Amino acid sequence: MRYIPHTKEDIRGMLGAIGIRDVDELFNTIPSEYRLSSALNLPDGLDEPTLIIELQKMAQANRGSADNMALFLGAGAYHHHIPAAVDQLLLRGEFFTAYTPYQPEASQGTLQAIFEYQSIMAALTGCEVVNASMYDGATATAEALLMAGRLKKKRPRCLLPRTVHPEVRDVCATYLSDADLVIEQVAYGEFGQTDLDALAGSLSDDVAAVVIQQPNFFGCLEDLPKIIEMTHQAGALLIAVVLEPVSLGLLEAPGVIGADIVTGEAMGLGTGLNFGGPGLGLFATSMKNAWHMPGRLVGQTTDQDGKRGFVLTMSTREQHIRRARATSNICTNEGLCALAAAIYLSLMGEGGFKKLAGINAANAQETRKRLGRVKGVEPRFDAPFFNEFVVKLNQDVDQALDKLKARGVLGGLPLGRYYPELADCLLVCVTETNNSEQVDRFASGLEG
Amino acid sequence: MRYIPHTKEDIRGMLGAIGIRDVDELFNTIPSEYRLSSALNLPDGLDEPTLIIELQKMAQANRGSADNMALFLGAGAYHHHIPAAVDQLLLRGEFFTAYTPYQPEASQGTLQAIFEYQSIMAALTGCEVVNASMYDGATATAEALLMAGRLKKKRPRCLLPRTVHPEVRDVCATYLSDADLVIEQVAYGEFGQTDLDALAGSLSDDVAAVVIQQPNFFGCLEDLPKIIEMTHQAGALLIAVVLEPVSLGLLEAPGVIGADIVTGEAMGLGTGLNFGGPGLGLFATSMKNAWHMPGRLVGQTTDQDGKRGFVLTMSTREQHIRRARATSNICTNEGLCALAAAIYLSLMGEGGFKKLAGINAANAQETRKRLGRVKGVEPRFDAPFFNEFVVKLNQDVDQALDKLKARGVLGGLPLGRYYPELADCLLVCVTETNNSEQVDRFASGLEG
Amino acid sequence: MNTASGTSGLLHTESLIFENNHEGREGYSLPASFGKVEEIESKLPQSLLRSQPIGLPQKDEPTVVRHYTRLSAWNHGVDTGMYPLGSCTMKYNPRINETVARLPGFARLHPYTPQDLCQGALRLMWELSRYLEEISGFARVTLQPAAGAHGEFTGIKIIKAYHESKGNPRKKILVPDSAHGTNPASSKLSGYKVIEIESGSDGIINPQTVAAAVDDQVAAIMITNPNTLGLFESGIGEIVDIVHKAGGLVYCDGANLNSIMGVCRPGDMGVDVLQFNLHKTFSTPHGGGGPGSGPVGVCAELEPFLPVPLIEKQDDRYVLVEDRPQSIGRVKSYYGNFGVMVRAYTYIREMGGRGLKQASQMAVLAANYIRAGLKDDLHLPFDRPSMHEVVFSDEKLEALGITTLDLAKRLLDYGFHPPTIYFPLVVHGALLIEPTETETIETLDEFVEAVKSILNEAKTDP
Amino acid sequence: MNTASGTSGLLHTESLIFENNHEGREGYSLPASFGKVEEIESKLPQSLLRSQPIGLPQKDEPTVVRHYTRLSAWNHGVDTGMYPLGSCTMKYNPRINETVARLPGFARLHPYTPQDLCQGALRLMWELSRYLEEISGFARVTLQPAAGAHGEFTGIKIIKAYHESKGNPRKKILVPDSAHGTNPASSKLSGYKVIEIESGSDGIINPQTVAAAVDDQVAAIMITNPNTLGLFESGIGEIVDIVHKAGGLVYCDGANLNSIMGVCRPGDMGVDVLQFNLHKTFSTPHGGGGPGSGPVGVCAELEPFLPVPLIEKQDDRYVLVEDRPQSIGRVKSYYGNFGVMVRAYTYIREMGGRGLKQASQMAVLAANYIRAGLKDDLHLPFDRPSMHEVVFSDEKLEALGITTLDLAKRLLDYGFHPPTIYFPLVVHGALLIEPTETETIETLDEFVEAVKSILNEAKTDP
Ligand SMILES: Cc1ncc(COP(=O)(O)O)c(C=O)c1O
Ligand SMILES: Cc1ncc(COP(=O)(O)O)c(C=O)c1O
Repeated sequence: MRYIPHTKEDIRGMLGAIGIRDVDELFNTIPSEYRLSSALNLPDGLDEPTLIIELQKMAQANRGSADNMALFLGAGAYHHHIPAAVDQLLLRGEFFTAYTPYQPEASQGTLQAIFEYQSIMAALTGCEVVNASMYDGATATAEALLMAGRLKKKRPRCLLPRTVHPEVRDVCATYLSDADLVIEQVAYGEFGQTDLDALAGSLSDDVAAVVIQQPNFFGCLEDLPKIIEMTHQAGALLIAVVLEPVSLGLLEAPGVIGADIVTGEAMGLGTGLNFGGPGLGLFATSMKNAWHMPGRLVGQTTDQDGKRGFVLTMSTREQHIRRARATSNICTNEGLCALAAAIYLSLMGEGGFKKLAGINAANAQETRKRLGRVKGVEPRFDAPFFNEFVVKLNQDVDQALDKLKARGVLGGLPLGRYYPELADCLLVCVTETNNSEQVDRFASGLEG
Repeated sequence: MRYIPHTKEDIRGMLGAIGIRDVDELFNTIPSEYRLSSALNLPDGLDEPTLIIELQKMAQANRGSADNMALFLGAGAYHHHIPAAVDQLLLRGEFFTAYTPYQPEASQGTLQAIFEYQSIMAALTGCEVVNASMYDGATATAEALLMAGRLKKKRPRCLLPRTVHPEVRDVCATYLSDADLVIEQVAYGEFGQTDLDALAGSLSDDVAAVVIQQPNFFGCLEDLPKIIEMTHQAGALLIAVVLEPVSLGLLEAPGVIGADIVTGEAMGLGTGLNFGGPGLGLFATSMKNAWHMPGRLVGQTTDQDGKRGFVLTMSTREQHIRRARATSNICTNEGLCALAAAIYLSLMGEGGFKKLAGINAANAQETRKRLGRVKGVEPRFDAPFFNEFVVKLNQDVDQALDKLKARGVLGGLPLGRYYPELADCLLVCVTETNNSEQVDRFASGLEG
Repeated sequence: MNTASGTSGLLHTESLIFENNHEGREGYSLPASFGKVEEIESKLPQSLLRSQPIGLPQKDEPTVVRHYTRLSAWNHGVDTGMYPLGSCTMKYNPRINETVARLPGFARLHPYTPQDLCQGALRLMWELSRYLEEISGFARVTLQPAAGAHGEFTGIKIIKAYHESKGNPRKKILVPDSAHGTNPASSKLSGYKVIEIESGSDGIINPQTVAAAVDDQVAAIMITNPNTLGLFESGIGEIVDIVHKAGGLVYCDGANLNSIMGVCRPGDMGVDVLQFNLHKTFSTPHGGGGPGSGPVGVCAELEPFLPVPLIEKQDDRYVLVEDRPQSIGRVKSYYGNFGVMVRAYTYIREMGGRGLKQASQMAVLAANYIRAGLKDDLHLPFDRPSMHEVVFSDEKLEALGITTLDLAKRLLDYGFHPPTIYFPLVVHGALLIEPTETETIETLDEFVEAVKSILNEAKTDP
Repeated sequence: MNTASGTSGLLHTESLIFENNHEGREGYSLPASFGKVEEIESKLPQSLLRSQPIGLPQKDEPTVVRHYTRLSAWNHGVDTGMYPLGSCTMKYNPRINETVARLPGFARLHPYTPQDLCQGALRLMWELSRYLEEISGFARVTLQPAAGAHGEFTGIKIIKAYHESKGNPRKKILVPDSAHGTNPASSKLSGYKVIEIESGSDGIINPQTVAAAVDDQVAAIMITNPNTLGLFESGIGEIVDIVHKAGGLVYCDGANLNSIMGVCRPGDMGVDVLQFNLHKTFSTPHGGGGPGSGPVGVCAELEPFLPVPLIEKQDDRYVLVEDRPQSIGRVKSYYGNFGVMVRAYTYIREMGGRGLKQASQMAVLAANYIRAGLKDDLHLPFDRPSMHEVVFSDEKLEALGITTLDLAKRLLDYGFHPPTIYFPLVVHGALLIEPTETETIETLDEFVEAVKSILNEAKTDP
């Protein structure tokens, strides 16, 4: 076994040093009735070449991967090109074979990289503090609600509009099922945005927080400044959820216009799709709330010689110190994905990231226009959008998708599963990875 | 341009420091009649995502790659599995973005790795000295002949049997076309080995060197001990050429039985096929001949503090010091491929490498047996062989290969191109990367 | 002794990536759009557009690559030297895992790909669940949790759902004082009160202590086995009986599974719920702090409560099933950390049952070898044989006038990552050493020698 | 100033990989055979079988990975810091090149794949040849040579074949005293006598010196332009005329092409043969000493002599043509270093014509910026403007009591790889600095500052 270095002789030597004769003796504290008498029923071990071929076959069985088909799926998981440099740097063993930087002397690399991630994300979100990452956008949002509950102890309600990603809402529901905070929905209006009248109606002084996804699940842009104003007037916290952070290349940073907490999903920034995980849960807030924040935080410090260095900070919020009274139970987070995001955003840079946002938006505009020219296809909502939009079909959605599949197009997400009233609708996402030919194939597939 | 950091302002600053106003002024020493007035006629620059797609298309147009088809081609380029660890280590920037280790203080990594390569290859070939690498097996062999010419100044002939790879013979002919050494062929016998009678007839005291490829181009094993004896009796040097070093897991090291120089091609050890290049030219000899050797050499030394370190050594043989009187003109060699071989052989290790050789030989034996059962297919030579052998078809070879292609099999190399008398023969190679199903497909393809 | 480079005398004067920007310097390369970028700002409400520069770095690609290459050099990883961080199972991360996880069919697969077009991924997840069930002895596994603590949260939610289905969610969870901090924190997240159970003087839990604490408001006991002191909870059978009799359930923190694979199975001991840490036991990289993966296994009775979606095999097809009325719901978007699962799957397929057992045996052997090497130099708080990790207290250090922290920091100079320190809390100045099965005997010897030599320094040159 | 880690205080006590073997330790993972391995030894003649152990390492995979990871840390590369090694063009090696070269369709392609099944590779080579022709102004390019020196060898063979075709191979080749060592060595390999041509006091060749040396036995002059002193041979036109008139040919060492892309073309100057160094100008990695690639371009008249095989496009197909009766034959097995070509091709396609020109302009600008920064501190032996590299002599160093080597070694402590030293031979104690276009102005400033500060140390603390 190539990963286990111990030869027979090594083992003999070790047993001798320990003073026993047989490896089995090491397990004597396990009551004999629990000791397995037969081998585990698992497939026999495979050699590397055979294993690679086997896994290649499984990978190729995923015929819908973005290498094989034109992908118009977004819905919280956005396919962006990852520069070759990102992945090659992630393969550096010093990064990926290390763990949480408990020992700063041996972890300045990870610590500085996470500090950079935090700082860059702070710039992007317009917030003062960003933590070292959460599991994903959904759990980050759920934790934000729990934090809002801690900050607004006397307010038992929170508002989670239907324009928020259904899976984010599901995860929040699970997380809050035992908390002192009840989730209420808010309807969406005819343009595909949160219904402000409904929101106004729900807001009152027992609301702890309002969650707004921007762009929302339909791809539509919410009137975030207005909603923040309404929320703050009611004395509640505004949690802005950004599942497509590329939009922040174009849109105002939520923190700048007053969002109290910004959560999000940043797998699109250098980590990639990976069938939906690992995600990169973004969590940002203001300095005054930092002590209530879940998760780890890296801070800058100076060593004895006056040199800059980085350390884990504000740890007394965390479970390993505060145990049951911690701000969260999170321990292992998504460190390598945060590193990927830091490298990705450093390469994109100020100019590239804005440009990227522009390309996404322009491609989506153009695609909506071209699809709209197809008979029996029309835009469902009229609100402004970033790189995703909803179209309504006058044919059966599943059949339409099957026809598109046959042409190598994954034509978006059918919305009926989440919104029965939108059973004739598709959520279509367009990024810089799509091209004009794909859009034409999509359009003609809807025609034929 | 993402690789060129200079902004307009940077450029202004630099021009100012230099004291000129325009970049064009930097080129004033180029006579104006040579200055291009129009842009180069090259395709416009492409962005990374588009470029990757474009190159993926070109790569996929290589439908005969080992990922797509069952490969039974060897003939000097052997397809062996490369452990994942090898390539990931080669991607470390400290290795691949460095150059020749001229500055030992900044190059101990490369130096020690090359020293390890040399030492491991010395063990494998049974020779005392191995250089840091040559371009490939063919040029290494040509340089070995030039070296033999230097060592045996009064002997104007050298013998290059027809059992040596035709391309190696071609390259030797090019290299020696202006040397004082004439190449003569030696015929092969009915078993597919160098004809010892013919060899004896050609050997005399004006022969500087005899080149023997082991296993030879037909995959057959030569009686190397006997030939070395004959060669030495004639006072000539024996150059053993090993184009399939995996055979050395099973076969005696040529140096041990008296070969004076061992050359070879080691791309199979961790570098891979790459359409035939880069190669890894192996060059080994005895200590007493080391000063006549071409190429770089890394040696072990001790620094001021008594610590072990590594440096380039015996450099006065080389062109950068001795110029026209150097032992060779080689400068840049195949450093990264040598590193790949060191890592590969370290992973294979004593046990794995022997096992690998056994698997190759056993698979080849079995394949020859199964192909031999097909009507109209018979082994052409009866000499013992390692992982390659020649079969004779009673059908048109090109048509047979076309039929095999249609079944996804690259059924070996048609020999007619190199040996008109073997126009009905195929050279078939089998390694650990082939499997039983492929062999059956091959066999049934020859039937149908 | 080998000395790893970069473990001492770290020079960290690399600037931050967002410092020293030069306006207009670029590191990106983007495709042209087919839509009209110049019209975009006019299509969107002015009030929503960014008013200020973002403040992202402005760097060329060479600078970025050099920056992160240099930063990496200031890190210690398993690849640079032994990393005996107790409770974390810092074993070697096989390279083939990284190759396989990057296959485009896995890496570039959208989570909402129609199920007929992602059968490979679903099959991998289905098979991985089956393997984990076999290894642990549970009826059913969900792969959704993203890390160990997330698995704990999921497990506790399942326990609560179970009790609710019986009419009473109950109020308390028993957690030993040696437990990892995530255990009480996870219990709390589901609204349970945490009752601390004292470990016995032999480092394990006395079933009588449990019996004394158990009542009809105890939803579960959360036990770690082998526990965080590296000791097998030999009373597990009795404890399970006691808790079950009181109507409670038994949760086992499976972070230490690396010591018992193929030897015994928590499911066989009557444990009801367990979380795996794929990034520990199953060789997936720790990534400088994740991503991990924390699947949860449950006994048959708890299966209805597992989170949605769950993968089922129907004839020859793998499907994601959402319609599970008793489910606790969704704990994460999509299906879990799939990229991590691919690596763990690859590892299990390479190791096979025999290989996994060998890994556990050698992990335990290595820990006991270190224990034997240091037992005269450091104080062993417990007499019981260790499993995959060994804990020492600072009793003998105090005599030498040094602290656990001093010893840990000095180990860095010897090229070793320090063990886990000051955890578990029940051992004074704890040093928790987990060598794993992938360190050679020479490295184990060097580690022991390093500790001895540090102690010697303390003696001779206080 | 940034300090790269690992550039000073290197700890190199890592044992050699073949030391400390433990019998039976394994790092491999091999498939089962379908033939009978146990029968093999009996099928082969006993006398040919290995009689002794080989002596290969016996190491597990973690140990091997750790060993080479650690070794790498003791290396300076472009990725860790500036590497201004003159004449070597140590520019940034783009990461996309590495990704693309590893595509299975390229990496796992056998050289004897039937031509209809490797059209992608042939197309790439065909297009790369066309691009190099356009960049250099030659009629035809062969990609076969494996490095610069190998290209020189090929070029000289072509020159000899040409002269032979005219009835007289001639005897001599003129080589300037500033030439790289490979030039005389390559000339010698084809049996030519090397006649050294003295550079003028301005660092370039005076056409009159050539005129004086030329006669009807001169096969060629081998010139480097820009030359190894970083100066453009402004007399190139006259030199070409002189040599051509005497029936000789002009070979240009193209190692320094990075300074003139898109600005001027050697082919337009009447040069007959030139070798490219893809591992310099075209961004392919230097690999710690290769693999490189040294394509050769020739004027139309020399085309018949190019090595076989040559790639041709016939209608829509790319074919390898072997039947070329006047060819010098084969200089390497198969078709050259294809893996390197893929990278160079990718680079050219990314840069486009404009990008390549920009690269040359910025490379020259950077060299002159360093020159301007150091011209008062170090002695500039030549007054002419520099191209992509600048050479200083040790004249001012001697006054400070230090040598070129001292300065070079001290630069290591500042985190810089030293420049090329003591070459070209015509400059006393030469320091040849080539920054390339990929270093930022900040890094260039730091380098200048480092040199100044070293000189200052020498002054103040001799
Ligand atoms: C015993 C124990 N339980 C639980 C955990 C939590 O696992 P994770 O960090 O994956 O959330 C850890 C991790 O450090 C642990 O050691
Ligand atoms: C001017 C010059 N010519 C020729 C060469 C030889 O090129 P290579 O090392 O690729 O053989 C070099 C390389 O160092 C060089 O600098």
